Amino acid sequence: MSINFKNELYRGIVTENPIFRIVLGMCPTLATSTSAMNALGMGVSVIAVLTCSNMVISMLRNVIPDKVRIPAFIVVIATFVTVVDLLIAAFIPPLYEALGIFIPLIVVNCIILGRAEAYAAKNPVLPSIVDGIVMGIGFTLSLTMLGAMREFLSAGMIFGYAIAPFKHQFILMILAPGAFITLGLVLAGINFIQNKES
Amino acid sequence: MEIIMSVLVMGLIAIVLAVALIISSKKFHVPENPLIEKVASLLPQANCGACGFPGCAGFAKAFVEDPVPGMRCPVASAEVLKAIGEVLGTSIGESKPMRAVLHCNGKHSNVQTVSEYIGVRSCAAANMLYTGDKACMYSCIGYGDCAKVCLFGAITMEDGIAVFDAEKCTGCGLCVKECPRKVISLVQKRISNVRVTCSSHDKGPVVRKNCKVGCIACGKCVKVCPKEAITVAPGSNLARIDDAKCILCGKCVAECDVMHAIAADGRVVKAVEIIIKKKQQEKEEKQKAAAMAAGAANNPAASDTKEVKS
Amino acid sequence: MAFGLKTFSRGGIHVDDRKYSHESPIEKLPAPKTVVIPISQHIGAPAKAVVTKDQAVKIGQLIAEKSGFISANVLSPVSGIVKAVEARMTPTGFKQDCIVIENDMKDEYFEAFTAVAPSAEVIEKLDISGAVKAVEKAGIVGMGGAAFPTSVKLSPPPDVKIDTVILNGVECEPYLTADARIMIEDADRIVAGLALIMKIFSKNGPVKGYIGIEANKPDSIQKMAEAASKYKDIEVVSLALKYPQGGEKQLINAIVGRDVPSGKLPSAVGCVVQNVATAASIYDAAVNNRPLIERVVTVTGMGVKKQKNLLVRFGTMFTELIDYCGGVTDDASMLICGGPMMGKALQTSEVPVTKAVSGILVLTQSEANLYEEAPCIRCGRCVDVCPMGLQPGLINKVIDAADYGRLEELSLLDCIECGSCNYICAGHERLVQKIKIGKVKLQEILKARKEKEAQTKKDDKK
Amino acid sequence: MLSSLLSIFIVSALFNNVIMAQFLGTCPFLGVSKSIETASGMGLAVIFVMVLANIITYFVQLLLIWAKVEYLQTLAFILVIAGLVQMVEIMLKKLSPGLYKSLGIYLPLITTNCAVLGIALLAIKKNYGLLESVVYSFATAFGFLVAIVLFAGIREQMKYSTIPRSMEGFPIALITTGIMALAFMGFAGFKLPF
Amino acid sequence: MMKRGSSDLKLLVVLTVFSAVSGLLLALVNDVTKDRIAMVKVIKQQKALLEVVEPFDTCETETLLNDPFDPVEAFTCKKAGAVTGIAVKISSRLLSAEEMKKLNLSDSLKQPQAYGDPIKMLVGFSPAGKISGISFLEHKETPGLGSNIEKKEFKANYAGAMVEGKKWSVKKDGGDVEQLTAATITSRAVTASVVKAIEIYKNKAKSLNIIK
Amino acid sequence: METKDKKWIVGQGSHIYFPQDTSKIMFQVILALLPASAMAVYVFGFDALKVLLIGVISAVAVEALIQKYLMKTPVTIGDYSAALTGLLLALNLPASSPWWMVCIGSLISIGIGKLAYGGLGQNPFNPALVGRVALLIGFPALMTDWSVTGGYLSELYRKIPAEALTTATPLGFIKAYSGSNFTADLVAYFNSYSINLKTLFIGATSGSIGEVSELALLLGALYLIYKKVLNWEIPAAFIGTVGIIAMAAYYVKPQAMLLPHYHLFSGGLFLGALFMATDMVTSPFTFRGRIVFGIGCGVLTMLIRLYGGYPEGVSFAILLMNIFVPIIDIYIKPKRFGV
Repeated sequence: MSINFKNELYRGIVTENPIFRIVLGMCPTLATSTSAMNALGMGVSVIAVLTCSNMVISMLRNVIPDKVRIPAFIVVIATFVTVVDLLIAAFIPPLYEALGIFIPLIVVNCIILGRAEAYAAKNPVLPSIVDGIVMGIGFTLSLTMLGAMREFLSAGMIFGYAIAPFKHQFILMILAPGAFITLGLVLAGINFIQNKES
Repeated sequence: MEIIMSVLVMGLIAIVLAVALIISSKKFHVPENPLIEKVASLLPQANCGACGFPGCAGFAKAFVEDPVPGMRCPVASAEVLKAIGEVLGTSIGESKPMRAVLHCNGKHSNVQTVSEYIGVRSCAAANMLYTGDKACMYSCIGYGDCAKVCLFGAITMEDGIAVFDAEKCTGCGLCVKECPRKVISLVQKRISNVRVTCSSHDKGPVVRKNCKVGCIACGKCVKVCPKEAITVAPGSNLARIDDAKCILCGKCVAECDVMHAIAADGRVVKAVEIIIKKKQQEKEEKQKAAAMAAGAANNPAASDTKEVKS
Repeated sequence: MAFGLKTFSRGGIHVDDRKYSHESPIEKLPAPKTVVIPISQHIGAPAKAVVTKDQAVKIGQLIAEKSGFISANVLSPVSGIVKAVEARMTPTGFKQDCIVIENDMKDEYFEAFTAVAPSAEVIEKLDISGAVKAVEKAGIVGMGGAAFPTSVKLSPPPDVKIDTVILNGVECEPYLTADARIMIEDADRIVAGLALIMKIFSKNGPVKGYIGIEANKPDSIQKMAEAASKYKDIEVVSLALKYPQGGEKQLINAIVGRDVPSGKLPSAVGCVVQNVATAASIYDAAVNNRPLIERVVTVTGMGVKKQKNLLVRFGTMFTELIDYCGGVTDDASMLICGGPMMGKALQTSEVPVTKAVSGILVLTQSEANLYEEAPCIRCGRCVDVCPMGLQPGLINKVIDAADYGRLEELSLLDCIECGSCNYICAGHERLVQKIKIGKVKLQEILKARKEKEAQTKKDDKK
Repeated sequence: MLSSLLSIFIVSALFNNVIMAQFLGTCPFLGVSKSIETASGMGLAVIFVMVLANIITYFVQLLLIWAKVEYLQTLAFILVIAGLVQMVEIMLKKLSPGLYKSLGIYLPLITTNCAVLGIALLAIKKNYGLLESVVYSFATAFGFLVAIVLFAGIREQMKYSTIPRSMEGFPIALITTGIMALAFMGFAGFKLPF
Repeated sequence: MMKRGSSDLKLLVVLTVFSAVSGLLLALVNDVTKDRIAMVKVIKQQKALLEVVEPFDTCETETLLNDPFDPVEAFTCKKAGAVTGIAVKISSRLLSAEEMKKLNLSDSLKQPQAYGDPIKMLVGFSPAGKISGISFLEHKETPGLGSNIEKKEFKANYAGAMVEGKKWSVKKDGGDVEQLTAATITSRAVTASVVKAIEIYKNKAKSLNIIK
Repeated sequence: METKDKKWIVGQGSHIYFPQDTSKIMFQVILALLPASAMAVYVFGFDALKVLLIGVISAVAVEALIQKYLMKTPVTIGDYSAALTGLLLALNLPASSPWWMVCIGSLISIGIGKLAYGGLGQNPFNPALVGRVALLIGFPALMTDWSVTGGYLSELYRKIPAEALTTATPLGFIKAYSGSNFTADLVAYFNSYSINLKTLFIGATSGSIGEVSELALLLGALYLIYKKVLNWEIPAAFIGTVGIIAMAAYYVKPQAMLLPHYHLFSGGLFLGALFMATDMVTSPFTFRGRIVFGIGCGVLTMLIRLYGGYPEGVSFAILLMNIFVPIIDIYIKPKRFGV
């Protein structure tokens, strides 16, 4: 089974983008997109967890009985999440502070369980790893984009670099309502473009 | 020590849980429609709720017990959907494909208007209040109630009548049910279709007054039909084609050349063109012959005027 | 409008009454050359034609016979020859079977009738055992607009006790003045009719009679009060001006304060409501053996040159009435059979006057509601004015979204289609029209459910 | 004591609403809010599971502390919650079909409701005792119920309006949630009088 | 039905093995990272302290009020044995009378609360009785208003000022502290906490015999 | 013309109509807001006029542009609803608002608050309030900057220290104040600004430009009630509830609470209760529903004023109650006839 990584990447970023197209994993999307850096950190963590859990679940997919499928999957995922959690705490402490409780919550991020169920549980190891990577990249890119938008509007900065000339910042964007509204508008924009094309 | 402790704790929790699960699943087992479980097992099990149902099991239950068109799992891939279809298909069974057609050609340019209609732009509403804008009481009202109920986007409203996309139509019959004038019917989905594009039970003169393209029940099509598929029921003032008997020869379409109240689509159109051409040729030949005959008898100029008249 | 007058308790609107023709006395329109008589001029099963083409008929001769319990006879309003029995356009807006009679202008009656003047003694002496039969024979239906066969209303099931008879002289529809003129010119006959109806119901106990009239008709009230003073137990009630006071349920609520339960008839609270004109014709039929062949029709609206009240034979074309009033003006844009609130817009004036036609209204462009629908801004006025306590705005949205399953919960079938919501709507939404669609859809749902229930019952029995 | 419990309740149910301020449980909030009926079912199920999960994780935490393996927290909690939900579902189906019909179908969804795990973790982080933890989880879930029912009310109403095509579905749901969160900002900085 | 027993066993084994292996894996990772995480914590604290006091070699921590989330702590920082600074970790939390007593604070101290959750801060003092710095560890003030406490201009109210040289209340209340625009509550809460820190510092300094 | 051949218009009854439709209602509300606007210009000077004009123009422009280029639907600025939203938004802003902030407010109000839901009549939240609250949270410093440069108020302020010019509204003062000698200090404060009940009522106080003059607002509201555009239920329930709670709070704890009439006349209560909460689109359908809605607004307003972080809670309270409207509509139905 050969894998065209380019096509797969296109699938992960465009056609099956986890945030914009499948609309999964809203909680971390909204909570960690306060700045581009946080979003990137969350995204990288998700890539790591998603790839590892996809790999392991794909390897063990024939061993796991159907009845304990979900508990077993969740155990695998939770393990990797904790590993990531510990590693970030040890080696990237600023990120750990920013992401706070949301790293453990990657466990219940629908994307990971969703991919485990929809893909890894039915496919061999290599494609599953690829799926984990491309889906993770799709998630990361869109999350970072959102983070950059919110950071720009609320603080006039992107990745911590001040680039906007204006004096007053629109603080709403960094707060909960801004998160919902920004994501809503971005989704609407994507729909708008799509409707125009078709 | 810590490592052992960690393994022990997790193992303990897992064992307790597994035992509890096993016991409870045995003790509290409740039989269920096996189809639901089958469908549920095919679903992604992300339990994301994106379908609007509470979880995959909820979706599966609703899908098996009371499927509504348009209901789908937004996360599942095409293969999954196909697989679900196969599971359900064994219990549902195949039926003949049908499609909907309109028995009216009452475009704005073809029918007279008698009054101006204001009010809800809905056929059902207009039907309770006379005819909408059109004079004919049997016409397609043209406010698109059918298009509104169509789940597949197969109906568009053009120049005051509904136009059906044979490709998209699935023959579900929702539009037939919705139409207050009952000018839509279901026919077999074939390569093409021949239909009477009029539903008026008015008498010939009234039809002529109201509409340029109505059926006046002249009966020419009945005569020309080789399979006796066309009938004009007494008192109905309207020709009807029996879809089962029709062989799509297109003769009736060619014959109805005054009011153009029979229409065809698909491949028959070509056949009709050929018949009409043939008829034209025959006519011309006849006329030529007549003209020659006449010309032989009288002067040639007379035949020219005759031709123009006809 | 005097304060403190009785009126109904819930909803309602204050409409400018525009009774232009109130002062013009009833004129008798000459019988036309040809009359067109629909065989179905009432609610219920259509009557069955009993005449054939070329048959000679006389005034009052039965030409179509009632078929079924809720149905009414149709009598010939002229003497002449039956020209055809065929489908013609009627004021209902649809083609219906009609009997076309050519008038021979002889005005010969089929049966003899008397001309006993109405008085309390006449009613007292009258043997009422044949009264209901006479009403049935004369083909009398409610002349307020609904055209419910009167004989049916006068013979309720034996377990129903009627203690109140209300005459409806409210005429709450703007423009219309037919009833008001009849009350001025024919008060004695109306009150006698009421006394007669009360006598019919009095076998089960004492019956009280009321005549409800809105306060904008002081002359009618005065005449009626004079006439009523000669009878026992009849009271004329002056009511505050509010639409739709003429609705049966609203009128009962306004006069005796009883609420007819949802889905029930007025008889459920011991009441019977009759129109004033109907009462007059009941008197004529029961006492004088006179058939119902003509009625008073108001021809009004700014779209006709002169606004008049005309006494016309059934079957006369609207065109003739309008032309008698000087024809239409140039900016006339809507022709309505009935009042402006609940009347039906017509496509053509070539339709005959029937028993249910109380007025012909020609509206000009500036009078009529010709607006396109604008969005609902949820102002809630429709809810405030609904006399039945419904939520028309919500119903409208539910119907727009084709969410018909919710209509039952919104008790759509209670709607009396009075048009108050439609009148008040800031968005000019066609609420009544939507509700009519909704009613059809809801009835479909209810029918399907009933069938399903019956099916499951059958299956259970098996 | 009572007033501190009450303050926990009000703060976590309203001021610090789980959806509006904490972004937890957004998936079911957006997913299962198309009608008031399913929304309230989901809300009740969340209350049920969240309280139960918080009680059990409280004891699991004690076990973890005793064994000095606190880093297993996430793993142990999610495992317990997943198993618990599955078990409750099975038992409810048999023991109380009526309750199952109204709550049970929502149970599988709750496994992936991050609010359950999140609140369990937060309760530990806030060092709540058993009673406080129960009140806290109940209040949070109650806040979820309130938010989702109100949201479902708005969505039911929106069914009757003509949302622009690009806005249909998730975009308008998110924007509505955003404006609701905007309104809930009014509770920011509340100082209870007790 | 026959298969049921075996499948149950499989279920049990798989789940247990999974969990146990996960536990093992985590224990290993934890083993690798735990020292590092502990170190990170220490570094973090040092960094924070360095923001408010002069450079130091060692630092003694004394917990004055034991609260799992919001302890009051005093740090005595020394360089080559000499005290270079004293830092007080405190928050704008409303302290009970009992707690006040424990901290040896007079009851008359005003304790206005902040807008959001308690503002946690670190106030550093030089041995000479000057506030050497102030840093905010955690706060939930309104962004754009209360959050302006992080600004240098506001911190300058405190940092660099002598403990005794100023009237420690906001101008609105007649003091010398320049309050933030439209965030009086926050300014007040911070100032009141600083006053508490000053008192604690004084007690501490007295016990260390730095001042009398 | 011959009667017989006339081509009639057909439609369903009622065939006559109440001569007051959407655009007329909106226009009358704008008219009713003119006294308050005039008062604003008098009190705050040219700044207020600038904010009002920018608000109306930007709101109308945003609606027209979005409908024309994004939604591709007919432009509906002719129904005055966009202008009304812009005006209400402007009346809810301080006089010192920079022009771009007003424009952002209009964009949020019209774009997100209204057109995202399909336009007039479909929005669940009051668009002007969505804009106002978004600005309040988004630009807290600008939205609480009460400095004035012209008009009656600046004349008044000339007599007092310049430092006070940017200080808060009366309610803001109370929220920021936490002395023990509350009532006396309050009186001193009000005296220093020469505020008394009369000036509060007529409008010589600091605040959002539209909320200062209760007199002008009441005049407008009376006109609307006379024209049958305004329902009295919501304002009555709203203001009544605020009054009762304020009174109760004062009698329970006089030393820490404001005199009740200051609660009534010194904030945005009248503007909110008369013109924002009564927005037909976002208030309940039924009479009883409107009463519940008004009481809810009053309770929430007082909760926020007494215990909340913000000095003023009217906007939040109305927005919060907007969330409840669908539920109120479902559970509080009009009493049906014969049931």
